[in-house]
Amino acid sequence: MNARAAALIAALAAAVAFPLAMQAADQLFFVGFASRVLIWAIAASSLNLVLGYGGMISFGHAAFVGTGAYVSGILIAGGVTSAWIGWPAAILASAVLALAIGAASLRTRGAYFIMITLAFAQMMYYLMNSMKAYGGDEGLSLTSRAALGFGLDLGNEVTFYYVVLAALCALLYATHRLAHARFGRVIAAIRENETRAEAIGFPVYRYKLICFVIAGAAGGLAGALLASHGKYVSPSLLHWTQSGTLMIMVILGGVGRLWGGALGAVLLLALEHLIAEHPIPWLLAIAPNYPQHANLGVGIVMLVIVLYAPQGLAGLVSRKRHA
Amino acid sequence: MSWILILEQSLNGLQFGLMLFLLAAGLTLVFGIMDMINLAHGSLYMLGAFFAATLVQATGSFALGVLLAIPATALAGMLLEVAVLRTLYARDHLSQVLATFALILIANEVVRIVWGSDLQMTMPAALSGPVQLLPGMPYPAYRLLIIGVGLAVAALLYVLVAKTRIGMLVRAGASNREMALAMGVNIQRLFTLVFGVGAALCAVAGAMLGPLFAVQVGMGESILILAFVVIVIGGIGSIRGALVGAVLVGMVDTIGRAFLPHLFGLFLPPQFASAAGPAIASVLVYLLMAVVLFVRPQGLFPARG
Amino acid sequence: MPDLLEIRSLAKHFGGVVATDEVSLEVRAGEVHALIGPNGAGKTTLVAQISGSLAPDAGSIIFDGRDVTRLAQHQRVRAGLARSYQITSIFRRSSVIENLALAVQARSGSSLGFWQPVASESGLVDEARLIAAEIGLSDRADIAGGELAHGEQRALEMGLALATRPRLLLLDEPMAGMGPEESQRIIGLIERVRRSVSVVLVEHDMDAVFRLADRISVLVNGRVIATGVPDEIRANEEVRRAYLGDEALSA
Amino acid sequence: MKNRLLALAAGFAFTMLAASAGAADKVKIGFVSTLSGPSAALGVDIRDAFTLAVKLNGGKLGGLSAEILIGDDQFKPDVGRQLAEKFVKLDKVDFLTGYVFSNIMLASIPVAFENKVIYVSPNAAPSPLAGKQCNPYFFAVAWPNDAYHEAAGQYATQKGYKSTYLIAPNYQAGKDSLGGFKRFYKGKIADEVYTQLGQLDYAAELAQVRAAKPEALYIFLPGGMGINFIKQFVASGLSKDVQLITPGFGSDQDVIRPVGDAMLGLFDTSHWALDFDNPANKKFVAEFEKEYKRLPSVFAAQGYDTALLIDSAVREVKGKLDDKEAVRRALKAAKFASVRGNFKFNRNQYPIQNYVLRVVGRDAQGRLVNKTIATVFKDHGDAYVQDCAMK
Amino acid sequence: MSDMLLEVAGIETAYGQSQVLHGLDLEIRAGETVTLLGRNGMGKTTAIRSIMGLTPARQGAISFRGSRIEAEAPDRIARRGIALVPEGRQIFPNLSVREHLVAFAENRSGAKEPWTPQRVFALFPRLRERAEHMGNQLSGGEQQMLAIGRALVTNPYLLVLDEATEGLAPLIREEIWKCLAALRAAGQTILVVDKYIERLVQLADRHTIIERGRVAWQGGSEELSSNRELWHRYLGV
Repeated sequence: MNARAAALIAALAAAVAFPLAMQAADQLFFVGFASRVLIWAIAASSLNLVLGYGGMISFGHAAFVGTGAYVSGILIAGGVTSAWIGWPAAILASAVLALAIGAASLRTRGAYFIMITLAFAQMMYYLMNSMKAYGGDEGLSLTSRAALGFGLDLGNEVTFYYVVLAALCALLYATHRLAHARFGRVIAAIRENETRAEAIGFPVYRYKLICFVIAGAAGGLAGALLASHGKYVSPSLLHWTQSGTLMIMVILGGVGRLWGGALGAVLLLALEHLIAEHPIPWLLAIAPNYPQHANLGVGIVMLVIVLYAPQGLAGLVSRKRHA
Repeated sequence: MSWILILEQSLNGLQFGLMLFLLAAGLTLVFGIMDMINLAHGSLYMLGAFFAATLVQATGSFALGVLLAIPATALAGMLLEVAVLRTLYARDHLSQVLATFALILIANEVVRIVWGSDLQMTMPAALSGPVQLLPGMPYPAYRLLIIGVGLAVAALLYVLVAKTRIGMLVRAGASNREMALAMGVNIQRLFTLVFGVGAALCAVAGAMLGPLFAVQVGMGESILILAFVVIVIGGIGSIRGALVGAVLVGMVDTIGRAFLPHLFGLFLPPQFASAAGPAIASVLVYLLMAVVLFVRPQGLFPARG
Repeated sequence: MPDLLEIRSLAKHFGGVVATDEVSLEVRAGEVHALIGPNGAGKTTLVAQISGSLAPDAGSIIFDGRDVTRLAQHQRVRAGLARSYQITSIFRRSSVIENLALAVQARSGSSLGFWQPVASESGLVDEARLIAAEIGLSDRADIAGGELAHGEQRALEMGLALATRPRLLLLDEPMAGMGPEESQRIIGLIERVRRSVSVVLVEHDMDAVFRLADRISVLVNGRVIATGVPDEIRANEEVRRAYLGDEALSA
Repeated sequence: MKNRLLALAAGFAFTMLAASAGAADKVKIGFVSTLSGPSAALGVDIRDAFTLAVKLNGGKLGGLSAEILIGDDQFKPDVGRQLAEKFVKLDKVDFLTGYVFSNIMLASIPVAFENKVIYVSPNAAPSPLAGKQCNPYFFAVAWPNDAYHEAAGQYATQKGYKSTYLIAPNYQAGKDSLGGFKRFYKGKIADEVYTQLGQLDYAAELAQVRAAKPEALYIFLPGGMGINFIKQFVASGLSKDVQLITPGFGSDQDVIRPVGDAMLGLFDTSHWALDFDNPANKKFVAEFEKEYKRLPSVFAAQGYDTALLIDSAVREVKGKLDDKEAVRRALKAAKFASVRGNFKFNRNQYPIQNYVLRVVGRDAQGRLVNKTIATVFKDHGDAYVQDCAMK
Repeated sequence: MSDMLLEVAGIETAYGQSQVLHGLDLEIRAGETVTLLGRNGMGKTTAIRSIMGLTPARQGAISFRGSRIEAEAPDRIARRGIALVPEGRQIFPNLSVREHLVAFAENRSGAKEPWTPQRVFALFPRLRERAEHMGNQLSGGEQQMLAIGRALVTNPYLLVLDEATEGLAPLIREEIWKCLAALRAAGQTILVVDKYIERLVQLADRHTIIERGRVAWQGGSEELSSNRELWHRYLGV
């Protein structure tokens, strides 16, 4: 067994043991918190698929997460609680939306592509805001989480955690397979040299669109899980700053690296929590309100990373390893 | 639906469009010359409003406060450009997006630390009432002022860009940066200047809208996306495109919100009309963008041939 | 010899500037057809229109009896029309074999494989090795494209086009920026591939052009002013005036 | 890299565990409200009055030392919900309180209900929670969402306005409010418009109002929305032709401060006013002004009462906060001196109380204040209690 | 050496890995007209880009009027008094003819009778006729005149023309030659890249032939016009 596999197994074991430990310590809050982190890890990993693997700077990923959340939420609110219906429906809806947005925006390039994905996502935000039937700007409160059957109660924080963990592992494994399969090679080739990929006979637009749709669908899954997790869906999930936060996660963790999205989500959310909940005494003495300005720290860290470590933290680590 | 109502809503749309133009004009030049995406443009709008609110209070004069806020914001914008943005020109769009997104977070928190999360800004008492535009049609004097200021700034900008040497150099830089360099144009300095002007325009918009809306942290974030829509419609790098796009977006948005639900009510069952009307109205500008994009992928007035 | 490629009245404008103006020419099966002309005459624009990366304003392109004018570039590649670029365009971070295997993959079946690792498809790599040998890069097979010497990159550039198994190869200045020894290598390569593939060659190196070409077309200001075998072109007065220079008349 | 990550995770888990050890001899209150943005003045007033009450009480509630955890929902339901989750599950608070806006509250308080934490509402009291969805863990201290509007509708009927134009934000409280107004208003509704929550520019709506030519205009626009609306309403010149009526909070101190003289003569309905003549109110108004150098708003009065209510209940159960039934009974008894005078809880745990008509005028020092004119309703409850299964 | 205007010594320039210049030398004295000849792809345009700072040389030195400029930014170099008439003309599509001339008008060399937009209009009356037209509305010949005019109004010490007659109709080309002759007569220093050697030997003082990024031959017009072997060997004529 090599070091890589050992580390992987250790990480997985820690992830599996975590909720049991927290349960024993009567700290179920952290199980719920960890589930939220893992769901964002799924969302960030799905963005990484299009941003990192596909090289498309999509700035509207929140639209797919939000759409998945809404579809799943609307179904639960309407009495269709089965996850076996709700989650595939969410994935499908996000995929269809990604197909529409992708088909329009992939016709453009560079700055235009960024702005247009951004604008279409914001359009979804306003659309959900004005949908009175689904709560409008008030959002949609759900009475229960989705139901999975098989005697698994998703209302139980620990069960829910394991389902989310399984979903994340499945997504990462699928991404790993995809990256090394024919499709992944084509996507990597397009990212590296789009002109040449077209010139050796790949229908570039079509492949990019497929990649965009897969990422959107995976984002929809994250959304469906979020809806169940918080039992609440609101348009703020679709706001463009949410897309920006997802991007921050991906960059923080490492663009185009398998673990990048997940790592970034864990780091960002853990950092936010630690800053807000566990103030450093000496810093508190200088700046009493600093925990309320956690975003200042996030912003500065981001700026420094972008300016000095564009490969993200994963890049920093692996660069050291190579050295 | 009376003509007066339509006229009044059109004025409202014009007023909104002109303010959008002020934001989009600076943004589109930054795009055009440096091929740089600057998300932090909305933060300058916010900063302009906070400066204006503070200075109006400090000086006790609305006009003086606003006039002082403009150079202050311009200076802040130029400082930002020299300190951070300059290093981003040569970087890819992803870096620019992330770095300027980080700047939004930083700007929000800095403003929160310095001023708190919001400030009150009152319009001058003399303008807080209506003006009789037509018989039976009073219109808020302050909104007329906004329209006036918007038109005046647009005209000033037109003169600056179309008639002055600086404007010619800016246009030259926007269409062919390398050739402008080879002709001896100091693009770096020119760009700092353009950035300052863009920030000043932000300040005008922020200061004028401050009393009408609210001077608060995050105020630039939603309007920034609309400014992007304006640029996509107008064409990157084109001031004329920004003006046409902004007025178009302002009109379509306001008119759509005002009349679309009623229009739907004419030929749709009421319960459906009341649900679909506002929903469609709220995304009308984005649909407009999609249509323009489909017909003219480079926008209405692309700056590059 | 039948015509493999037939271009009829191809026109392209950029704003007010005419890039190709009613260009018509035929490329016969099996020939090396050189395209020469001064800078800005529209050669690269013409190649782009033939390969499909640029849509013409008017005119048609018939390849092997089939109208391909409206086909996308990737469809033309599948029909057997491949190109190389004036400025080297390879996958710089991938190895030579990976570069070539990708091009092989592009023409061998669907690439909508999401699960099976490419590495398990030995056929792709085997064929990539064959092509690497063909372009003389066998001993550099595992080097990343970006780390090759300039001449090797140019060879890989051609190899990528060859790997799609084209029937017509569009070579846009394959010898751009090369020293004499490296140029010889590319000339040798073209000499080898011409046995199985027809070639459209855009090149400024007149030695190479006159050595390789079966026929030559001269493009000036977006128009074909002459087509013929090398001796005819050498002797053509209009060509000499327009391209080789007024001065050549008195020479 | 992975090992480093593991170390990080372990450290993270450890700090969490370390933070969770807590003492049992105090009362923990989770207070979440809108403390930033244009509508922040409301939440700030509630918070200031709440903490003032605790301070005047020597830092205690019901004899136990009080720990108040304060969170800002930033006017965002998801943020409000996350804070509730944290206060309830991580900090394990005894009471949750604070929310101003019903949409944020509705998104957040299920967390409290599920974990058997009592939510004492200092403001929002939406109709569903008064009727079919009434909940033993929910206490509305202020007034049922409809009440002000019912009173306003009653007043508009009394004044004989023939047509009234209605505007409210598109959320539960908005719908409740206009429903309440219509329940007691007998004239014609010119139009009923729902705007976006948090909307700040009302140019389009004002143009529509002008075109509709109503006699009166009733708006339910809390916080910054109302401030902007009234300013823009006056600027549009409509104030000459159309009588503006607002619910009590719509023209209270938080609105009067930024809008100024334009407010003079505006009518509104409320369950409380600065000039209420009872000892508790006199003390509250005086202490609040002394502490914060401004006059309290109706929201402040509600926050103050909320603290007094909790104080009375904790005292009643002698600090045994784990006996949730006893705490509930003690809350429901409402044995404290409210600044609004007499009030009691209905069986749905919503208040039964009086509502008065107020007008904005000047006090002895020339300041703009609301003055009580008349009582509109006496011992008024709500229309939904019949649907509540609770006894 | 006091009248030495431009001195290029051993510059090496590459685009990425593709090295184009391999130690190029070039000298221009004030008042001279010098050509840069060679077949396509031999590095003429690259040499000019390196002088202008657009593609900086990796090795070697460039001095202009006694100052080292090889590390300077293009705009700084231009303001020192080198004006470029670039290959492909590079007219700004969104500036009118008049604006092209007004925007860059400056007396950089402190000339006694400086070039002004008016003088350019007098030189090229066709431009005056089209003064208000936008750059993208002009014909190729008009664009070429404008590109020269645009360079002249900066009143440069050194005027650099890269393929200034490329793709022009013979009559227009003739007009450009006449214009260059007039400029030379007025004392303007000129560096010209073109392929009409027959005309260049009449126009220029000295010639430099580049072959694969190095100077293959240098000499005067008489030498060049008498040595047909050179024409054939290096220029493909």
